[in-house]
Amino acid sequence: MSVHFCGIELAHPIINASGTFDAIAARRAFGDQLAEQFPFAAFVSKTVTLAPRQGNPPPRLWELPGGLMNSIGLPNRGLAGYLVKDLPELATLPVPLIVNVMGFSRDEVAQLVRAFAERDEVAALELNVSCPNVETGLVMGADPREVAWLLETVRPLTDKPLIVKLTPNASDVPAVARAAEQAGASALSLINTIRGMALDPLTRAPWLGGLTGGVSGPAVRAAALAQVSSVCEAVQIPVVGMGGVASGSHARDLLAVGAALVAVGTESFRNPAAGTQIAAELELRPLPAGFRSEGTPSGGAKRSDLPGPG
Amino acid sequence: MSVHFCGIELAHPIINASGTFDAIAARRAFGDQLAEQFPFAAFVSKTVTLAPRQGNPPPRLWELPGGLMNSIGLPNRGLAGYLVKDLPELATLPVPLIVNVMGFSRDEVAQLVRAFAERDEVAALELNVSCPNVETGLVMGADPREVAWLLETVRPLTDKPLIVKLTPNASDVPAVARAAEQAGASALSLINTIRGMALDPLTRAPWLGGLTGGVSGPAVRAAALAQVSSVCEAVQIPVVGMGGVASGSHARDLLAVGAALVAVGTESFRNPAAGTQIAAELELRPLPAGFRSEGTPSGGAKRSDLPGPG
Amino acid sequence: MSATAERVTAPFGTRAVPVTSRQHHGPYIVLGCADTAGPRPAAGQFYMLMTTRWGGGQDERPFLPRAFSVLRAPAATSELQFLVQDVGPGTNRLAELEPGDELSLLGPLGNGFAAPREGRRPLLVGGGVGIAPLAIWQDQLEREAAVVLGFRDSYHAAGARLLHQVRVGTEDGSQGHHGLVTELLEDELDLDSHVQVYACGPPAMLEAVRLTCAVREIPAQLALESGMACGFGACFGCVVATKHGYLRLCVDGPVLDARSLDTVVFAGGGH
Amino acid sequence: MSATAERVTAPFGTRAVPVTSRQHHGPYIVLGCADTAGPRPAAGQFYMLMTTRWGGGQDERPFLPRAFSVLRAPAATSELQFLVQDVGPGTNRLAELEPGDELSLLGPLGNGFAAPREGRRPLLVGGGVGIAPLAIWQDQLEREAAVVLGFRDSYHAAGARLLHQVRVGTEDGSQGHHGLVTELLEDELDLDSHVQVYACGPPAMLEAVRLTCAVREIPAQLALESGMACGFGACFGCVVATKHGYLRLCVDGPVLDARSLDTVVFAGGGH
Ligand SMILES: Cc1cc2nc3c(=O)[nH]c(=O)nc-3n(C[C@H](O)[C@H](O)[C@H](O)COP(=O)(O)OP(=O)(O)OC[C@H]3O[C@@H](n4cnc5c(N)ncnc54)[C@H](O)[C@@H]3O)c2cc1C
Ligand SMILES: Cc1cc2nc3c(=O)[nH]c(=O)nc-3n(C[C@H](O)[C@H](O)[C@H](O)COP(=O)(O)OP(=O)(O)OC[C@H]3O[C@@H](n4cnc5c(N)ncnc54)[C@H](O)[C@@H]3O)c2cc1C
Ligand SMILES: Cc1cc2nc3c(=O)[nH]c(=O)nc-3n(C[C@H](O)[C@H](O)[C@H](O)COP(=O)(O)O)c2cc1C
Ligand SMILES: Cc1cc2nc3c(=O)[nH]c(=O)nc-3n(C[C@H](O)[C@H](O)[C@H](O)COP(=O)(O)O)c2cc1C
Ligand code: FES
Ligand code: FES
Repeated sequence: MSVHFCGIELAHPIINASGTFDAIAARRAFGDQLAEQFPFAAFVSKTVTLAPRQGNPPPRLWELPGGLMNSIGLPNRGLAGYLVKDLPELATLPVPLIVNVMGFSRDEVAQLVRAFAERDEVAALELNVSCPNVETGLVMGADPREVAWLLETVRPLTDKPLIVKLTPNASDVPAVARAAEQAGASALSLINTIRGMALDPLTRAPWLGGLTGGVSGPAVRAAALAQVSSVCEAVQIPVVGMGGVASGSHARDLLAVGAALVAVGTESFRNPAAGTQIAAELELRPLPAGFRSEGTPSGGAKRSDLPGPG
Repeated sequence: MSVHFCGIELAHPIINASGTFDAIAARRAFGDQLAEQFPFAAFVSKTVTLAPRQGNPPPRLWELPGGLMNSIGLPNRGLAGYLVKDLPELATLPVPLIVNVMGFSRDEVAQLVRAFAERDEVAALELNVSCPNVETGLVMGADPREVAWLLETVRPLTDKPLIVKLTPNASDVPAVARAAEQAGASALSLINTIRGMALDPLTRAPWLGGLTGGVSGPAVRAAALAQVSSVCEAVQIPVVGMGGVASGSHARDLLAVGAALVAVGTESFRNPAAGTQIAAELELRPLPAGFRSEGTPSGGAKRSDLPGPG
Repeated sequence: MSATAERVTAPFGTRAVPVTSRQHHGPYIVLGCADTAGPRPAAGQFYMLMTTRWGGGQDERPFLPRAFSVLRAPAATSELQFLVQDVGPGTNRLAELEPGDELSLLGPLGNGFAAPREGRRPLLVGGGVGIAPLAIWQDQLEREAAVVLGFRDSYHAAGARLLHQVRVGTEDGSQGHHGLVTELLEDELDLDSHVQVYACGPPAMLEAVRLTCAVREIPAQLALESGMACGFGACFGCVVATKHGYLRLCVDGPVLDARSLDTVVFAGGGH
Repeated sequence: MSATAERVTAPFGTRAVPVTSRQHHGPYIVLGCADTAGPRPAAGQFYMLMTTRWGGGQDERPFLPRAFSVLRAPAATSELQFLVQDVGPGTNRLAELEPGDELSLLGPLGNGFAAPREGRRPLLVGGGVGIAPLAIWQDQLEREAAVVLGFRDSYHAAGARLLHQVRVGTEDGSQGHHGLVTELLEDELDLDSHVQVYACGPPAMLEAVRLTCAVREIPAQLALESGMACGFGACFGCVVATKHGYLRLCVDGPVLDARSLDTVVFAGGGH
């Protein structure tokens, strides 16, 4: 069931979610087996920023009912370190490489995109826009104008596919999606983590070193499916769906509402081979009749005018 | 541990979340014991609309990891039916009555507020603003201007406390909260359900009759705590915190970040006496030192400038 | 709308009771427990059940309690019996319970069956796990009831043991009448039509029973199912469409007068 | 940063193994399992463990696997032993396992202990459940090791049985030396300071060990703990602060050279 995504051929539709699988560390833990049994059809690296980052102080993890909340804080070597140390090793993986980048201003993002534009090892770029733009104070991914503004700056800088990773913490995610599409995004990916908080049961002070964190895993699955569905209805470009995928059936749900690829994040923490297992489960159960090849339901699902919950 | 809320004295800080407890139906199921052992310090009735509503077609429920997704669709007798049939019976409850209302235009909300303004049985009104304003197409509770506009219309119509129930599906909930406070809201309550979706595992068509639904229960607890915390930092008026509360410790978390009251919703489905149990657990464990009586942490928790998750 | 006033009110709040017995009947498990704090339920009422170790199954479920008709509640005892068919994460957990384990329950809930009208003979029609409420009803009826039950095959038909003087039908013919239980119903009605029908089973079967009784103008009380979150009218999730609009099955049912329904449809989350 | 190159790589992916034995030692449970598919681990390495029935405990947890040092891995067998102290929802589940039950594991993971340098005598210092990695290390060391272990009381001190030639201290004096294990450590160092210290235990104890060894300039390897989600470097959640910045304990530890630490702090989610 090989698939084409932005001109890249992939063995199957399952990739990893950025920041949830470190192929370099995994090689240390699992040796050559990692490359031999690589669980994803493409590898998405953790967010790279211009300057190196230590990340947030620990504790960085809080377990939730059917989920995880993290405040990792995007630790990474920074662009220079990534190019020298990480990229050469990631280039030896048996699958295409997608590099996820984040900048705190349009100029920072531009520098990152320019740097990777000329690297043949990089098949595509994913823009993590879940952070405030220091120029405006607005979260780039929460505001249609911000996203359009950003893409107008960086789209001309590379021919590589640009995947815009949307934040779920927005009033109107489809509006942001349309703005990204119109401004030249090659694809969209969602959802990123949902903002959350936990207190230390003993002191009632914030548990996480970062005070608040991002929720992922099965706990966000229903919210993810709703957002992916609305975005697939809103745009024509391919969408990478993610959020709480732990089985082939969950991946199938995202494909059914129109996603082109499915990314697995938190479930890899429970089993590093989850990607392989989910892809295998997908093979076993093809989509039921009534779905177009892209997987959009052939009818029904547009009655979005119905009254809400409660 | 009796508390004062908008001038209303309550035996303890635990009330029910609107639409998650029907005292009239419960009396049929449990008889007089309901009144004798009433689990909440105040009773919040399910959303009342101007016209009667049947609600959404079934199925209306989908179970989630540590949670529930519903597409009930706000069935109710409508204002006239409520005044004649429900209000007299609810007035006999041993606790103060808070009526939750929703309108699809400012005028509808105004009619509802006017009708209840003159009813002594009603201690306070809660405005459910998680629906689109037909005049603008915008969800009232997701846009600061919409909320301000609404309150300018209805605030003058009654001296009763007006509690604005915020939707979590917004980019900047604290901004909406501030707008509501400035426009005269007496208190705020949050969170309402988080938008979600599920597909029938057999057909991959939407499971819920309403196509999408609202997620509640433990799965939303971390998101709820984060939003309640940000709102408590943003406003001075009292806040009713809710979302996934299933134990005294969860209620304590919400009080610790500044909530004045805590509402219990989905947990009542697992045990109708959950409110009683949670209030009892609260009594046992008072707040640790370092919290002001309103419960706001005495320090630390403002470092909101820290980098986000991931 | 409800066919009846048979409603015993429940103690407020869930209570823990010890499991006292566990028997297999083909694919079905009969769980016995000692409910010393609760009243004797009316036939057709149900309980919301949970185990102490709820959750952690497929898709991190179950989270909400599950509804079960009372199978039997011997008078002058504190025993309650439930019939469990393992179809998913919630019933998985319940099917694992052993004597001595704890069961958390709320109930009795809903409306039960009403006595036959106009001296009609009770005729009980059941399919699969839907036989549960018919067993306690047979125990409580003064008058001798005719009983016709349908199952997939002889393995499932082992459930018929839970009632007496039963005519059994199986879809594969491996036991009793080869065919649908509604054929046995027609039979019975041909012999004697001055009956009151009480039926519980899969939606398709109930719809066939409703239709037959409508055509022959025979009063029928149907025990329906739908997905439930609370069981006591709090969530408005369990509605079924009736001639009078949507009704909450947990408080206005689960027993409904067949005449209040245009059709019986599966409302999701039952089985 | 890591004190050592002792790292056995793990088979890729979690695997299910049968539990073969279960023993109590005071509050601790020793679980044995048959890991036919895995390699023999190095002392100090750990595994991520889950049960088939994971979740459904307090606050609907556990969801993520839990990290456990290998207690023992007898050579020329497929047996792995883990020492479990029941402190929360995850260890609840593991502590319930009986022979024949299934255990899901990933590992061995992380860096183990390195052999003593400059012909130094190994000195093992353990506290509470932290004795686990010291047992397998004592098995593997060619050279006779001195062992000092600290426990809360004689009930917990039952764990000392898992090693041999042990000097025990208890905080309440109910067994062995009345006081902290670090006092026993000082003792040992007074007798012979040409040692290499290997320590595992609660953060406060490890910090005391680190300080003592720093002052006396004695090389020490500390097996630390922190909250982990994945165990193989994927989540960046398990970091501890070192002189070289934050390190992921699961891939750059759990064994660290004491000199790489300014102080040992509790990084959350361990115990
Ligand atoms: C009044 C009443 C009486 C009943 N009496 C009995 C009885 O006596 N004996 C008996 O065995 N059963 C009885 N039932 C049915 C019983 O309640 C269900 O079999 C049980 O709830 C199934 O739960 P589960 O977790 O095992 O399976 P589930 O997974 O809940 O599967 C049940 C159905 O739910 C749907 N489903 C799948 N996933 C989800 C999801 N995530 N959220 C919501 N729905 C989903 C599917 O359609 C599936 O067929 C009764 C039901 C009612 C309403
Ligand atoms: C490398 C390594 C080796 C270990 N070896 C052993 C061993 O050999 N034997 C052994 O018994 N243990 C060992 N541990 C510790 C073991 O992993 C923990 O005891 C276990 O994870 C506790 O899980 P739990 O669910 O039982 O308890 P938890 O509830 O997870 O409690 C553990 C701590 O987590 C915190 N906590 C509470 N709630 C949450 C939440 N929702 N999310 C996150 N944190 C929370 C609290 O501080 C609590 O003290 C080791 C740990 C590591 C890292
Ligand atoms: C079945 C159901 C029905 C609800 N109906 C309403 C409603 O009518 N009006 C309203 O304002 N909120 C309604 N809510 C939202 C709850 O009041 C509450 O905001 C939400 O469930 C979060 O709390 P919880 O996690 O404790 O359930 C409903 C929630 C559920 C689960
Ligand atoms: C520990 C952790 C670290 C993450 N780091 C990143 C990151 O660096 N960049 C990014 O774009 N998303 C990051 N994410 C978000 C995931 O890529 C994904 O969007 C989210 O986890 C939802 O998918 P899941 O539910 O399958 O985990 C991270 C998520 C987790 C749990
Ligand atoms: S199950 Fe909640 S109202 Fe019927
Ligand atoms: S536990 Fe995930 S990186 Fe260490």
